[in-house]
Amino acid sequence: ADTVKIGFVVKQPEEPWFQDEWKYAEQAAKEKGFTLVKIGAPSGDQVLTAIDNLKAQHAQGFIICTPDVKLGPSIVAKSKINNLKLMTVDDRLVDGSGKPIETVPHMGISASKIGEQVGEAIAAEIKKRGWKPEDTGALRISYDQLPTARDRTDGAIAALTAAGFPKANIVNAPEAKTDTENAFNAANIAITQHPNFKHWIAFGLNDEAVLGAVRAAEGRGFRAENMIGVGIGGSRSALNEFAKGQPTGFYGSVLISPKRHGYETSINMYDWIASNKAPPMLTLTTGKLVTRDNAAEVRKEMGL
Amino acid sequence: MTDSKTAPALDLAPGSSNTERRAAFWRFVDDYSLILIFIALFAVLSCTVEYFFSWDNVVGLALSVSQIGMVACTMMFCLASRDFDLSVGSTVAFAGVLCAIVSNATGSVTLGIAAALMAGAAIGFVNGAVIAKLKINALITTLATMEIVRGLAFISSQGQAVGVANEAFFSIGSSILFGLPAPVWVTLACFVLFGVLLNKTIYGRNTLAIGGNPDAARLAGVSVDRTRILIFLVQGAVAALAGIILASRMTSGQPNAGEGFELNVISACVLGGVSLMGGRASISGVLVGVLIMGTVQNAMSLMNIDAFYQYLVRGTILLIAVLVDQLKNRRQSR
Amino acid sequence: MTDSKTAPALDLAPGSSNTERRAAFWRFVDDYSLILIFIALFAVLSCTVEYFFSWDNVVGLALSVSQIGMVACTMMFCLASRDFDLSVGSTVAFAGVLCAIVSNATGSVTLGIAAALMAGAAIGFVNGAVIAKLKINALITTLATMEIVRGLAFISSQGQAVGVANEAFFSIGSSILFGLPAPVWVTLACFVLFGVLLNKTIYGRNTLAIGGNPDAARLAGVSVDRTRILIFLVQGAVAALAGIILASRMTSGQPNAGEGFELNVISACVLGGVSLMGGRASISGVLVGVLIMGTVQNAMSLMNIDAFYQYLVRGTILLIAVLVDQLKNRRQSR
Amino acid sequence: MSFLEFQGIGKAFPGVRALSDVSFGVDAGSVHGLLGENGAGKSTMMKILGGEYVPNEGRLVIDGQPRAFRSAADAIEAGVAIIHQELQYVPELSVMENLLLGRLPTRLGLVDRRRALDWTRQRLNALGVDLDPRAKLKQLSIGQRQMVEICKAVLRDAKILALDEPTSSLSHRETDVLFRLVRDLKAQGKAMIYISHRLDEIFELCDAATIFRDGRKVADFPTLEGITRDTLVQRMVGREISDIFGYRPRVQGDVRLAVRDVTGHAVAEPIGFDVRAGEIVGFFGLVGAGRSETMRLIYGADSRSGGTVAIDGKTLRSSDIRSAIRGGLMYCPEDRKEDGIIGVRSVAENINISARRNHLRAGMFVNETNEARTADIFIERLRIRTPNRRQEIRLLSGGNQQKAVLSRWLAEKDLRVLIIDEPTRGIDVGAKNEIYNVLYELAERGVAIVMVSSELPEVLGVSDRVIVMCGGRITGEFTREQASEEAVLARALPEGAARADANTTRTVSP
Ligand SMILES: Nc1ncnc2c1ncn2[C@@H]1O[C@H](COP(=O)(O)OP(=O)(O)OP(=O)(O)O)[C@@H](O)[C@H]1O
Ligand SMILES: Nc1ncnc2c1ncn2[C@@H]1O[C@H](COP(=O)(O)OP(=O)(O)OP(=O)(O)O)[C@@H](O)[C@H]1O
Ligand SMILES: O[C@@H]1[C@@H](O)[C@@H](O)CO[C@H]1O
Ligand SMILES: [Mg+2]
Ligand SMILES: [Mg+2]
Repeated sequence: ADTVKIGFVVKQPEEPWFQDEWKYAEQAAKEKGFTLVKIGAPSGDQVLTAIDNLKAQHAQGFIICTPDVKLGPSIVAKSKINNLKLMTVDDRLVDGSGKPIETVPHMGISASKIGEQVGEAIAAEIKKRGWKPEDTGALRISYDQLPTARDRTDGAIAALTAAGFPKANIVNAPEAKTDTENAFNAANIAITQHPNFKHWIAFGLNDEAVLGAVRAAEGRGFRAENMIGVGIGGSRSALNEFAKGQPTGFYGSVLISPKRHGYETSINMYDWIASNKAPPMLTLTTGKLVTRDNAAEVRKEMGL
Repeated sequence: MTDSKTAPALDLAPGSSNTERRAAFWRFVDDYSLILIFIALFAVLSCTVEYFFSWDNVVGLALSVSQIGMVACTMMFCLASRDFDLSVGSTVAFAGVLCAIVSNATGSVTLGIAAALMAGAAIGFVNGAVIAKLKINALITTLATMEIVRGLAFISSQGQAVGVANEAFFSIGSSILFGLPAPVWVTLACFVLFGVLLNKTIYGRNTLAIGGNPDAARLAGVSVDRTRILIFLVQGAVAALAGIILASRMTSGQPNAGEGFELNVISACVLGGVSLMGGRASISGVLVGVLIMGTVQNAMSLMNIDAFYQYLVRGTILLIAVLVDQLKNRRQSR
Repeated sequence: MTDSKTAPALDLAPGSSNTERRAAFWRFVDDYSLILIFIALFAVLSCTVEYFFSWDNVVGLALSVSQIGMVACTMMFCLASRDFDLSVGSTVAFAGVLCAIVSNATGSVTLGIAAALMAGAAIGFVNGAVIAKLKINALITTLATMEIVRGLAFISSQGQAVGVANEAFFSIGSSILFGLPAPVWVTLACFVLFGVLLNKTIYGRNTLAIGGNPDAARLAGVSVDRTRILIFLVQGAVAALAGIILASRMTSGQPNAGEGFELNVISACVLGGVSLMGGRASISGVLVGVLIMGTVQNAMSLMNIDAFYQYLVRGTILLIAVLVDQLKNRRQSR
Repeated sequence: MSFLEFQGIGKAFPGVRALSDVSFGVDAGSVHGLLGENGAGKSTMMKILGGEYVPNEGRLVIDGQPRAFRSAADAIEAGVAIIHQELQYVPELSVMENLLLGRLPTRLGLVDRRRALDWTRQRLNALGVDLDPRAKLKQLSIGQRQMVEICKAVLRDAKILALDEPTSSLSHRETDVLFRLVRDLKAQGKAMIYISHRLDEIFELCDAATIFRDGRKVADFPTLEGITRDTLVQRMVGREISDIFGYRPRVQGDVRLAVRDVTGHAVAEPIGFDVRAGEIVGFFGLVGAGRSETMRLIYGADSRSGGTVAIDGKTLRSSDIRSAIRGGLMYCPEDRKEDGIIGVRSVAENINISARRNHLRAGMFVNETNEARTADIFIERLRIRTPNRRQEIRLLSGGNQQKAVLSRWLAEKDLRVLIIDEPTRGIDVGAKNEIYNVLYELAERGVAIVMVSSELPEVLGVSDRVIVMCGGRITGEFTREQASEEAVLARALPEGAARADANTTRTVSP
């Protein structure tokens, strides 16, 4: 028989998260002795090109985190035509009407769930510090151009309001690009607009967004004791903050484990191809809040 | 008027037939240097990269450059007339979204396509009119419309991909004719059409003249403004066509499609020898420019090159390709 | 040699004092039209937008354009000499990363800064040398280095933000002098320095001459190649400086910083009246170009304009600004 | 041995041999004329002297030292200054900065503007040139720009000065200034090369001359004493041209072009005149008289604020070049580099750009065979020196570019009115003669011709009628019989200046 060849297509190859997923997928490939083809596909047409490319090099299946979940129908159709087995990771495909495509095995996180975790963490910390909600402003560093980003921030808002945080105190700060500098500028203006707040909280689509908000708040005199920022990802950006001598306004980050996502999906796909053992249709992983105090342990626990 | 008694005054390049043959050889190399580079690249990759030289892969490669290829044809006109268009990427996205919305609303794919094409042409017309009539710099104008049209795409779709209900729509992007996918045929048709337009028609010749020297062209009776507007209008329509086909391939119109598309298209053209100073363009050059860009990307995926190192390779190849092409000019000057 | 009896051969501008005064007025409007536009814009926003005219906001605005402002100064030289540089965004990112890495490795922030500046200068030197000596199109060259340098940023950081251990580093970006943050001072210094360089030094005058007519400059013995290389080298170093300051402000070097930075910088310059055809530039124009771009973005955020509609507003304002500025040229050309 | 020696110089471009084995010497304290047909290789030789081109064979010897220039800077270093045929100035910079390009004075690293201004004013004054040092070049007329170019070279205080057609855009008075300069420099012992197609200038200025033909030296004249004009022409073009203008009288028809009350930029009072079918009307005036501006208004290249233009009684739409062309009115512009040629396109393209609309297939496809034929006809008829019709026109010599631009209009088949601005600027005697013949032929076919020219002999020699302009208005009109040099010039000079200047005007032999 042919040697097994599996594609691993991700939407943002530069992002550390996906670098890690790839790293753990490589680990699986080494253990099982299959070939892993890593392709970055940041846009819809590149996804289609990647699938063609996989077919051309005789891969038998692939795992994908797509740049847009609405590409679902065309990815499903294309892999069927090209006779490739398909699994999704991180983000789940949806059909034309927005419902998840349940025929495709998926392992991932729900964007709104992870957002909710952020919201809950912040709410808990507000309570602990005993801030009055009316004195507290919330920075929603938003990037609504990206559907997952919107789902995450909306999740956080849902959890915050459920915990009694006043909706009126949530300030939308749209960033023009998803880097720290743009988040900084967005947050800076939002703070200018609301001189009345004594404390600030911040959330966004990833650690970089929250980091920008934290830096902006620092510039305006809101330091660790008056700022609670919680990111998503547990990336180096977050760890750098925890490594600083003094605590900063970057309180924590919801860490999701690239290890399971990268390693397990690859193993599942291999078994599916090699021994026709179908993978579980749905595995949802959850994030875990890491803070200055527990970051090292949690990461160790997760095998990172 | 034909008092041609007096012998042609000039005995040019006395040279023997030998030097003539050598000159002819160099002329050939000059004219086709990029094509030769591409053939060499293709040959090397075929021998060294597994699966590269397979029908599946070649079709995949063709498909991957089909959108860029279409728009590069019209961008060639735009650059040849000394203009510049950054708005094509946004137009691709907006046309896809609009086509999906209108198709869903009316239930007719044809109407959706018509609406998208018309919107594309309208965007192009606005670009052209502002640039030609109000004399605003093309870079700024199309940067502005790039933003505006991207905004329209987000607003009309509310930031979400718009799926299409009518399945007939998908066939545009996925049907196969004589072994090749439909988008590839459309792209080939564009190359033929715009090649003929450039080289054989007054439209193309006027475009080159305008790019070469707009003032002189105007004094020679070329309707400069009208031609420039037409160039942008056609460019808008073709970008919309690319957007429709892309949406069909992806089965939904996506508002953030085509980001960075404009730079890829312009690079392909410049790589293909189109001068940013206007007046110089060749369709075969643009075709090769598009193919080189696509091939490099394709081969890197096949060779499983690390994502970070792909940046290095892409940049280096780009440099080498123009550098080799440049050698001819060095030989020519002085 | 001094038989200057014969009436002045050429008589420039006869005009009465009245027409002269009118001409002077128009010359003033022409020279400062963009500044007037900006002042008007600023005044209107101050009256209509809450919090706009507050010290905090103005400082925030200045900070938000400080990186763009620095690099716009050198981009002005680049455009004025008829060149183009797309690699600055990547250089910003790479310099930030490198500075962080070297600082951590050596424990010395100074060494980190020196390494980053030198790397930036080296990148600029390569750009300049390839463009000037190998005569490769600037767009393609800097597109290639943009890719390559971005790749280097990712590779050296392994795609991760690089934190800096030494806290002294953060003070570059966050310390306040006489009420203004240090980065704003640096940017102001750049404007003064490059303004003087452009208008008062041989370097600046040669740059304009090269952009205005490269052949004329070369034939007059100006060392065209050397000047062009120097322009790119300085540009690289200043981009690196911007990257260092950005890293300091963000307290880490991030490999994906500065994406799209180059287009913002170039737009600001063009908005400020720098001609893409070379030979024309003014430092006050560039300053205003930078400020207009920053102000519009700032005001939109203050007015809570929806992210999607911000695209529309940005595009429209850009168009209006150049259009108004254009009116003067229409009046000038009879 | 002369101060400057060209020894066995050869230079080839792809497909073109521009120079083969040319040797001659130029003495210090003398002006050496260089003559030859368009494309004979004169400018190429100057570019070799200026370090722009490296010769394939041969060498330069200056003051006994062999020299191999690698760049323009090398040549400047060695004391060579060149005034190029194609003006090389920076339009956005001031007169002062253009004059001091590459060598602005500095103080503490900053440009010393004051010193530069003083220096410029003083030197310009000394040269008798009145130009505002602060004016930008783009604000000056072509003639003034050429003057700046001349001063730029002269002010370098070089030992060797080469002038490649310096007078092509100059009026009489500016030419006088230039000649005075050249004589002064000669007296100072400079070695000078002077290239011109105006033979009377050669006779007036030069001590010696060399003639080029097809890239070879065909004659050397160590002195011009006793040499006749006919001898030079004969050696240059290889045939006799007894009367270069060769005027032929012809019958004139009805009024073809009627210009009424045209006003617009640079026109001081409404302009009106008629031209009959078969008539050639010469427009004379000094630089800046407003002739070119008037013609651009008539053609529609600039928008006019009033007045009408009619052809055969049919009024043209205002400010619309295409309607002018469709009505049979064509305009050949004076500034070939800015308004004439499309540099990066082929000779054939440049010739056919307008006329090809008459030969389209299916309304849009160009007729390539027809275009090739048209191009070849003119290349032969006007002796355009080019390896073939596909050559990019910017690679042709200046005069040959001019011929190609002219052909563009001559190729129009329903030409009714031709306005032709400085038609023979930079054109050799042989080709001039040929162009005049073409004009006569056109006139004989019934075309009404307006010829704007700053060369008085040409205006007098070719026109049926002469109209004189000065300061944006028509100041005189003469029939061929009435038109004498003195009468025409008197009307061309601004009032007041007229008397003072009338005596100092050079006499020009036709
Ligand atoms: N860079 C070039 N490439 C190709 N051919 C060239 C180039 N420069 C000059 N030539 C050719 O060399 C020949 C000599 O040209 P040159 O300009 O020296 O003529 P010239 O004697 O100055 O003519 P004119 O009186 O028209 O100015 C011409 O045939 C011209 O087309
Ligand atoms: N772009 C310009 N800016 C300022 N002045 C100009 C411009 N173009 C022309 N002029 C001026 O307009 C006047 C008329 O110029 P025009 O070219 O019509 O004169 P002309 O009689 O054709 O002389 P010639 O063409 O020989 O210089 C001149 O004084 C000239 O300096
Ligand atoms: O894009 C995100 C990525 O950043 C990581 O958080 C995993 O989920 C993906 O959707
Ligand atoms: Mg010449
Ligand atoms: Mg004139």
